[in-house]
Amino acid sequence: MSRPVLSVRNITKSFGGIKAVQGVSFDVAPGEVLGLIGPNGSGKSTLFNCVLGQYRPDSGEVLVNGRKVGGQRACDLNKMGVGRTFQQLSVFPGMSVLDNILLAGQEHKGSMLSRLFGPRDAGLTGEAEKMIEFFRLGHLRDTLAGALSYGQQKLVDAAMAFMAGPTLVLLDEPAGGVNLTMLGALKDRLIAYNRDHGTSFVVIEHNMEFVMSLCTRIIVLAEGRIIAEGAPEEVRSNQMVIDAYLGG
Amino acid sequence: MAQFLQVLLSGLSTGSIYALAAIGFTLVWQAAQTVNFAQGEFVMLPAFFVLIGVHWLGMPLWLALIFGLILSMIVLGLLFKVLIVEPMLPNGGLPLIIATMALSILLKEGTKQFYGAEAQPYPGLFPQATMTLGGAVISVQDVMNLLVSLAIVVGLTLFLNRTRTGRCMQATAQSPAVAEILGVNTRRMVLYAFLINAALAALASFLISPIYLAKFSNGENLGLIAFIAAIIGGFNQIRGAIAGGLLIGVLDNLTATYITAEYRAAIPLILLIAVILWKPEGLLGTSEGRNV
Amino acid sequence: MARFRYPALVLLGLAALILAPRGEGNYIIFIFTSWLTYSIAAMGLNLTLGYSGQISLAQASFMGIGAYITALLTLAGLPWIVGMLAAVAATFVVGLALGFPALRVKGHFLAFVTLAFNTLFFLVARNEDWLTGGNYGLSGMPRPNLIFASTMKNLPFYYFTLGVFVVAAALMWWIVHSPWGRAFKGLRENPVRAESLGVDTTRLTLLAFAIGSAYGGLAGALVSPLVQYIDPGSFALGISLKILLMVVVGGAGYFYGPMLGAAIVILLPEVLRFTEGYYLMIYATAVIVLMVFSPRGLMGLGERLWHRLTRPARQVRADMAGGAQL
Amino acid sequence: MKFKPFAASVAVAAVAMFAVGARADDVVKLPCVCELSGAGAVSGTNFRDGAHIAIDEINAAGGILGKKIVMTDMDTQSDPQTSRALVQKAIDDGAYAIMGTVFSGSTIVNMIVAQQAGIPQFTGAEAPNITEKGNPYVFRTSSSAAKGVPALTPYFKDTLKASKVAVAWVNNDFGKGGHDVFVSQMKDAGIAVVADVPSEQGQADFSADVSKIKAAGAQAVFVYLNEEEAARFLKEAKKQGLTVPLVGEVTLTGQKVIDLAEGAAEGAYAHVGLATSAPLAPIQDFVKKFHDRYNRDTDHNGIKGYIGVYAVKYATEMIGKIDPQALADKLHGLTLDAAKYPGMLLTTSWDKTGELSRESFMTEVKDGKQVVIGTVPAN
Repeated sequence: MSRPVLSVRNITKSFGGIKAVQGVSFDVAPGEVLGLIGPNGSGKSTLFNCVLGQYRPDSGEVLVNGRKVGGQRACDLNKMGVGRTFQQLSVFPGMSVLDNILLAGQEHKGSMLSRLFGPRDAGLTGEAEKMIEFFRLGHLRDTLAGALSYGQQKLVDAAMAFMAGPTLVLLDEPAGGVNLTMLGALKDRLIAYNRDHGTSFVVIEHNMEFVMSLCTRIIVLAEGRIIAEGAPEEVRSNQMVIDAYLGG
Repeated sequence: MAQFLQVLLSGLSTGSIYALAAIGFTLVWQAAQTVNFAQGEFVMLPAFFVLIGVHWLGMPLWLALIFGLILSMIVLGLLFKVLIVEPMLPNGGLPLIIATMALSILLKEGTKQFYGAEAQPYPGLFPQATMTLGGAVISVQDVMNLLVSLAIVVGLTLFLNRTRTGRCMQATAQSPAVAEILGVNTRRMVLYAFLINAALAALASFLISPIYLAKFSNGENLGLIAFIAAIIGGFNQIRGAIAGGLLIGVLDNLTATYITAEYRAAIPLILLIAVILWKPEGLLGTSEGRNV
Repeated sequence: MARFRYPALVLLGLAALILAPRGEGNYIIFIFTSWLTYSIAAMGLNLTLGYSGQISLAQASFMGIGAYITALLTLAGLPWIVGMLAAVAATFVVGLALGFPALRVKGHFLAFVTLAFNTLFFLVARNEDWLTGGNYGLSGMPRPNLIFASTMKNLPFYYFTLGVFVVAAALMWWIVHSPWGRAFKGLRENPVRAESLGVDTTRLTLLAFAIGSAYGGLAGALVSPLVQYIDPGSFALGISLKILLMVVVGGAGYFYGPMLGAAIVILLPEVLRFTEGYYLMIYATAVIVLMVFSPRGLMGLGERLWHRLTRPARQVRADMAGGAQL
Repeated sequence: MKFKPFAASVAVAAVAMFAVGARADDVVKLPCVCELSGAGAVSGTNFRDGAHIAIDEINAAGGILGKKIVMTDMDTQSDPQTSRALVQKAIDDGAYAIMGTVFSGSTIVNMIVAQQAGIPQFTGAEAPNITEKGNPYVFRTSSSAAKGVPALTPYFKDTLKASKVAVAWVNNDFGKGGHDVFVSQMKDAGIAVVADVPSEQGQADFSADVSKIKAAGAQAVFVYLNEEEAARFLKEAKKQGLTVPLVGEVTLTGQKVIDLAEGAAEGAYAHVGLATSAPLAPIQDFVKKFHDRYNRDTDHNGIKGYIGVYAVKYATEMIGKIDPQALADKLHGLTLDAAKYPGMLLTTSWDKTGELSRESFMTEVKDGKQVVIGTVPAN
């Protein structure tokens, strides 16, 4: 088996006396779409932030493509091949859709100095347009991102996460607040992207329907531990999961 | 020792007036996230209202003071909020900063045009008597300035903590959305903050003008010192603002006496930078209200 | 045709700048030169504030640092170009240092740190008279001697300043339209998102200050020979506020905003001169009204009016589309 | 009602512009470039208003060589760079001579422009360095600190017999100028300066300043501050019981300071080049004229503006033509006797550098009034 894209090894993190994550381990294989679910306070967000290097775990380690995560700035983590989206809307509202996408790619082209003297689009217009087309936003290319609908902005956000060709993308509640029509479009595009490029995803999501249909494997967290793991249909019928969600 | 006591006590007296301006500044900041670059002019102007009352309308001093206080609350409280801050809040911070800078020019130039460019003698509220304490000479005015300022601060603190209106104001300052849900009339609470700010500025004006003399350009220094005092002490705390004001008043005098007169103005600024960089919540502030 | 319209307009503007002082008196030429100088300083602040979203109230102190360095070096007999390069380099470095607080604090707090810096600069310039001439300032700085002409007279100096201005503006245009410009805007719009997309926001914040400050230094290098007298008061906090006003009144984040703003701030007193003491009041009131109705300055106002003029056609289409759906 | 002055000034400006445009050759242009707003507004406004009194008098009496004088007011906003531009503008508009500026920091900048154009300039500034630059077109309307402060040296040395003195000065170009002359004078006279106390412009609390002087044991204090600061200093000195003589130059015993200090100015001394309180009929007449016209009292800056305009009239009539170069040449070394030239108020002479010399006064504050206690002859 090839090396995992993401390797979480025995992570523990507590705040004060509260253990938010207790000894969680899992791997994400290339091309895999992993769903991370669990009730509120189960430790999803803490785990997510450990993976992103925002929190330093008390013990255990996180490896991305075999390199240890921790202490890097967000921009360096991104350069290690980790893309992400945000729970809240996270586009650049005063810039056009094209500029949003270009910005997402340009920092991976050449050095800072060469970018100043190089072409104005860092040679990325073609690639960016393809990405925009892929997310079916072609007609909005020159519209300010702030003027788009909520769902459209979510698409831009996702497109930005993919623009630098990451090996791993962390999607933080991608379905939150998106209407049904848009949700279908978003899911369709994410699946298509995963199929075409083999990028691994880790998805945190509350919307069960969405997670079940998007992910190939699901990990369920409760009280900081993994209580279930497996294919969507296995997890769906697992009694412990049902209990955890129903507060049993 | 006598010299030390002398400059210390004088510094406390001047500092207490800085504190009044700083508190008003803090209140408006909390209520409407407004950094008022015209705060100095807010302290300059009420003295002229009083002078107008005395010299143009022939009022006795006590009546002129009330007249000045009410006029200040209308012009610098109500009108400031309704005409400038309110229409601009949706536009974000920067336009409001620029607008208050423009307002400071407007108030300064307006005062100059309508009352004159020269400094005006201003009636003192207290007798000119002095007393000696451990070799230091203190005037009644100094002592009263300090006492009145402290009394105002204590009164204000009691008002904010012990009365329903005061607690509603605090709730509004901390979280307008939550306060709204709890049935607080937040718009009115914000208005109160502006009115109290105007009243405090007016009182500071009445106390400082006998020393400072009434002049259109007085606000330039005062406004800056009020900011510095508010930030050093703690932006979200009334006691922070008074500590900041007193600290600056004293520090200024001690620096000028014992270290350097040329750089006396630099010390508060260096302190300001240090506080912002290493303890942005202020020396007495608490970190939750911090807004960086 | 449309793709030629912009360059044609720029050329037209340049021609206007070249022809403007023809046949004008010294005073008007001085005002124009002063406008170009302040435009350069405001352009720099526009990069820091308008494009990158980092407020700075210290632009006058950078003009001051640039002006003093240029003055000291040219008074020591070195050519202006050396003074200018030293001024730009020094302000770049100091600006970089002033950028560090911006990594920790934002908004009002940053405004106060930079404000304090400006006043500290004033105190140093006033008190260290062995270097800066103190209160008396420095005077008699020579104007640059070009190979083909002396700039002692006002008209040649105007063209000299215009040349520097055009180069500075072209450079700025290049920066804000390069990937750097996009990254600066990203820093302004959403720093957290920018960082997560690989934008090194630390380096970028420092650069936004450093480049903006270097433009202040360049403007200072021009003030020195223009006025041929500098004193601490010429670079006090009030001047920083004036430059900030230029940027915001013109339109922060628009390339031509600072130039328009500088024109307004410098020329308006001339236009309103007949109102005597009232002009500052009129001016202040106008600024307040502008901030209420168009926080994005005159450029923003112009943009809105332009859209309003051009929108009717679109609105008709939108109505038709709505009708068709019904 | 508020906007009446505004409307009036628009009308006046329009009429003035029309008048100038219509008969440009028949008038003598004497623009007033001075501080009408900003920090120097008080001085600048008095200077201008004094000048306007002179102009109206001269025009009523037929003008200069039969031509009317037109004065345009130009506001420097107390900013040196603006003042330079305005002097340039005044020259572009065809100024015969320029009145102003009052701020030394502005004059030092804008006099270069007047020099380059060869236009005489009558400055109200008192900093010594203005007439030390070899500019042949700048003329003072009151003597400089370099002349005024030394007049005090004998007072400290002989009258007060002080061996230890202190100096309190405002740390700007005005204060620094006086301070530097004073310190070098004391050094020459063998008097020790035991406390050297600079203060900030607009400073509120002078307790540190006064306590330092008290602690240093000075026998007399030289106070070189602007009016409001001087008043605050005097109040603090009275409060802390600083009983040694307080001696100033020009401002300290001015009526404004006396009013502002509310009794604390009592007993202060000052050397005054031009005292509005001088017990001389011409000066008192002028002070009254000023008050009648503007309904406020002038300081010595009003007199400066007044005599500046008259100096132009008298010297021009001596040379018999409107010629800036000839005017400048004529003024160097000229003495105008007040008996023959009443507009000068006091007999006045200019030397080769444009420095002015005339009789001056020692004054003291007694019973809330400035009283002349001695006369210092012209030097």
